[in-house]
Amino acid sequence: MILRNSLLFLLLIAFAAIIISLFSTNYSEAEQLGIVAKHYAENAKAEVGAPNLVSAVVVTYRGLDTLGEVVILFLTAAIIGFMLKSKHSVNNSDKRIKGSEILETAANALVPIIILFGSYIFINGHLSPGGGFQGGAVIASAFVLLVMAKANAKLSHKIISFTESVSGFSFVIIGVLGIILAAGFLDNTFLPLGKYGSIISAGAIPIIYIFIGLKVGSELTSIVNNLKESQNIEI
Amino acid sequence: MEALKYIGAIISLFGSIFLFLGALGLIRMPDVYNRIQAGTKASTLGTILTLLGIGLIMPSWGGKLFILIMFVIITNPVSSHVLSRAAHHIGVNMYKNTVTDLLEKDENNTNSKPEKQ
Amino acid sequence: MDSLTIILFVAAGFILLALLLALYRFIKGPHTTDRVIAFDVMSIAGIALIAMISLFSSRIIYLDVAIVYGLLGFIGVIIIAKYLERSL
Amino acid sequence: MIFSLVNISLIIGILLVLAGIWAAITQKNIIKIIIGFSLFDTGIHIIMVALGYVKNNTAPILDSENLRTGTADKIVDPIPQALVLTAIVIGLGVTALMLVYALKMYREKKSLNINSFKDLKW
Amino acid sequence: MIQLIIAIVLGMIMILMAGVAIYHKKLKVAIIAAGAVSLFASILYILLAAPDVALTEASIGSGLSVVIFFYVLNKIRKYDTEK
Amino acid sequence: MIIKRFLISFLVFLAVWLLLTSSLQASSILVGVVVSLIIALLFGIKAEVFGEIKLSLKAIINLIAYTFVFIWELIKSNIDVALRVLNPSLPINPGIVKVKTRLKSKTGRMVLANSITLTPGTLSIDIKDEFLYVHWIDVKDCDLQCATEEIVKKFEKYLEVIYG
Repeated sequence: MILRNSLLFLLLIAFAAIIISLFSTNYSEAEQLGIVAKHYAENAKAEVGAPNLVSAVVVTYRGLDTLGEVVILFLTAAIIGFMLKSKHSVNNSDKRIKGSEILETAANALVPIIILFGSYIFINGHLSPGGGFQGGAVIASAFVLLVMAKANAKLSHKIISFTESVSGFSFVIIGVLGIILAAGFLDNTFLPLGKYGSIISAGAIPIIYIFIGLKVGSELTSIVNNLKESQNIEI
Repeated sequence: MEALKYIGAIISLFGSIFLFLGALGLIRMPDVYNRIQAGTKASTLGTILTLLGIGLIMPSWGGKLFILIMFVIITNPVSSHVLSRAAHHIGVNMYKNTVTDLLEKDENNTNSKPEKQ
Repeated sequence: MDSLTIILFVAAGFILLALLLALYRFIKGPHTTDRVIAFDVMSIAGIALIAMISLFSSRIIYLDVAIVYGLLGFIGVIIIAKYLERSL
Repeated sequence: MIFSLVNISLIIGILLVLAGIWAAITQKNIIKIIIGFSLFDTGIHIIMVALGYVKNNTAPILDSENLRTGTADKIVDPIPQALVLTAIVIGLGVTALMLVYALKMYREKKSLNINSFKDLKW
Repeated sequence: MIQLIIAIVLGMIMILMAGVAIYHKKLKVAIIAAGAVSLFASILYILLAAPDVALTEASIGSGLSVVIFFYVLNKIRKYDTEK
Repeated sequence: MIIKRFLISFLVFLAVWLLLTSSLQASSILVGVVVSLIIALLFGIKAEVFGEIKLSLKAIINLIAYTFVFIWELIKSNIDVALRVLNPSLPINPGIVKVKTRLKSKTGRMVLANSITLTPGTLSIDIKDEFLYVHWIDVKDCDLQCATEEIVKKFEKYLEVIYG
């Protein structure tokens, strides 16, 4: 075992040495953009109308990737929910000590503000850093704070799955609207581009991001909720 | 205008010195409660002063910096309270010169303390 | 390289020193709670460091990351504390 | 050795990748292996973002007027950032899935040591 | 200039944290260290002018993944220390 | 009561939104109004925190005075910590003492506990009914009365007016 580990260690060290020497001698920082990036930088204003080029790439130029990613996340949440399903409902909360009152009050005040901040992130996704995924993650952490602070807080599975399915469905509908009314799937130009740099602009990007945000938020919340409510093996 | 920038830079410097002292207190203090005390207080004021100084250098950033300061003021004491409560609950050893521990005594009186970890 | 920049560089250097000292406590810390408080101080110092970086590159948009940072340091500490007192 | 931001980031990324591989190969505990995978993820993401960096340029978010003319000379490459953004979210899904599988495996054998799972070994 | 120093210090912290994450006996400490690696990676992303990625890494890599790790660890508490 | 909670939470959310966007374009404010309306309807009316502040002139004056007292105590506490840390002999004499508070409202108790954590040498560890357990870095006297006098009184007289 020790022999195997040390051989592996030597192998990894050799690998690291080769790659680091390659990088340090031959690789230097790029001085200018590549062809594709240059095209995006010069034409994104006319074609998409979003100041945040990363959002433009994520939502429209590479929109299908995003759709696939949302599908993967949905499948993950579904598999986790399926694997953690237990036949009889369990109550883990009887053995816990009473939660701190101060934390409960602070969570009371902070949860809506964090949700507001998450909405800010995904509504302003085309202007400032952020977008549906980050906003959804922030909203999910707000719900994590809620279920941690209040011992008897229960999130409704029905509301979570309803939000998830409605927003996912609307996301696809908007993509199909792009085929019908504009150039292709997830094309955002079927709505007017608006004034460059204001909040209601960039066509359908804010709407797509709102749906992605709600979908990702509800999926991550359902993952955490399933983990919380499943049966404890040993405590 | 220029003078305001220098004042802001000096305030930022003080803030970072307080952050540094908080981290030093983390090392020098003998037990976890004193470490939480030094860490929380110094890091809170240090961050606030740093952000305030940056706000003086860049006045148009005021809104976001104000939100950040309010957020730090609300969350930081709560997290240190929850952490110290957990530390006391699982019975982390206290400093050998600790004078009194009334919470321990009260909890033993009511017999509500579960087994230690 | 005027004196304003030098003062700000010194301030950033102090923040980095704070990070290193907290790292020492993280590695050494006898109990898990010591490590958690070191993690907390690191994330708070990270907020100040991000604000400094956004000042050096004069982009306001980086401050959004600092807000998320504050939020996550808070939630991380709370979940670890809840885990330690067996009430998760 | 040229010291620049990209080279330092690349070295950090490579070291993290190697640390992740090392953890995944040598550790016995399944949770540790999953931690190794997440370190591996982080390293790969750092490498990808660093390869898109352009010297002395700023983030590809055009929120001020002077960035909107001659944009191509002032910003870094947005494409690797978009790819990494999706990769991080998928990484979370993969991590959660691995953890739930680990939980299932623990329910079967009451053990997290990788050596006690020999069902498919011959 | 200062960016380079910050990057070097962050790199040192990240590598040391990765070492702690791999070799510490207590799983909870290993998980916190892995979360801290993500946390400092997001500062590195800001230095590399990628605030979108930094936001994602901060909110997902060091927020939710730590939460999920701890919820799972809560169910297998007996194996917190490695055996 | 629900109306008050709704209004206050709506105003707080709108203020947070305006500070976050830092723009005064009409469309941005409009979106902010819609978003804060939705969140206030969904979450704001359930949170008791937003309904407990009193809206009178006296309360506002006390709030301002409290802010100044709090900032002064914060600065004092930091200098205190700095002196203790830098002193080579580390002059600490810690202990957990018990203090009593008269505050009834939950928000007031939270603000009190947070203020105690940020003031010189004290850290609130637990709160049970009307007793606060405080870790004190330099214990002078273990008596309940004098500790209350020393730690709680300076904030309580303002918070009593603000939150009731």
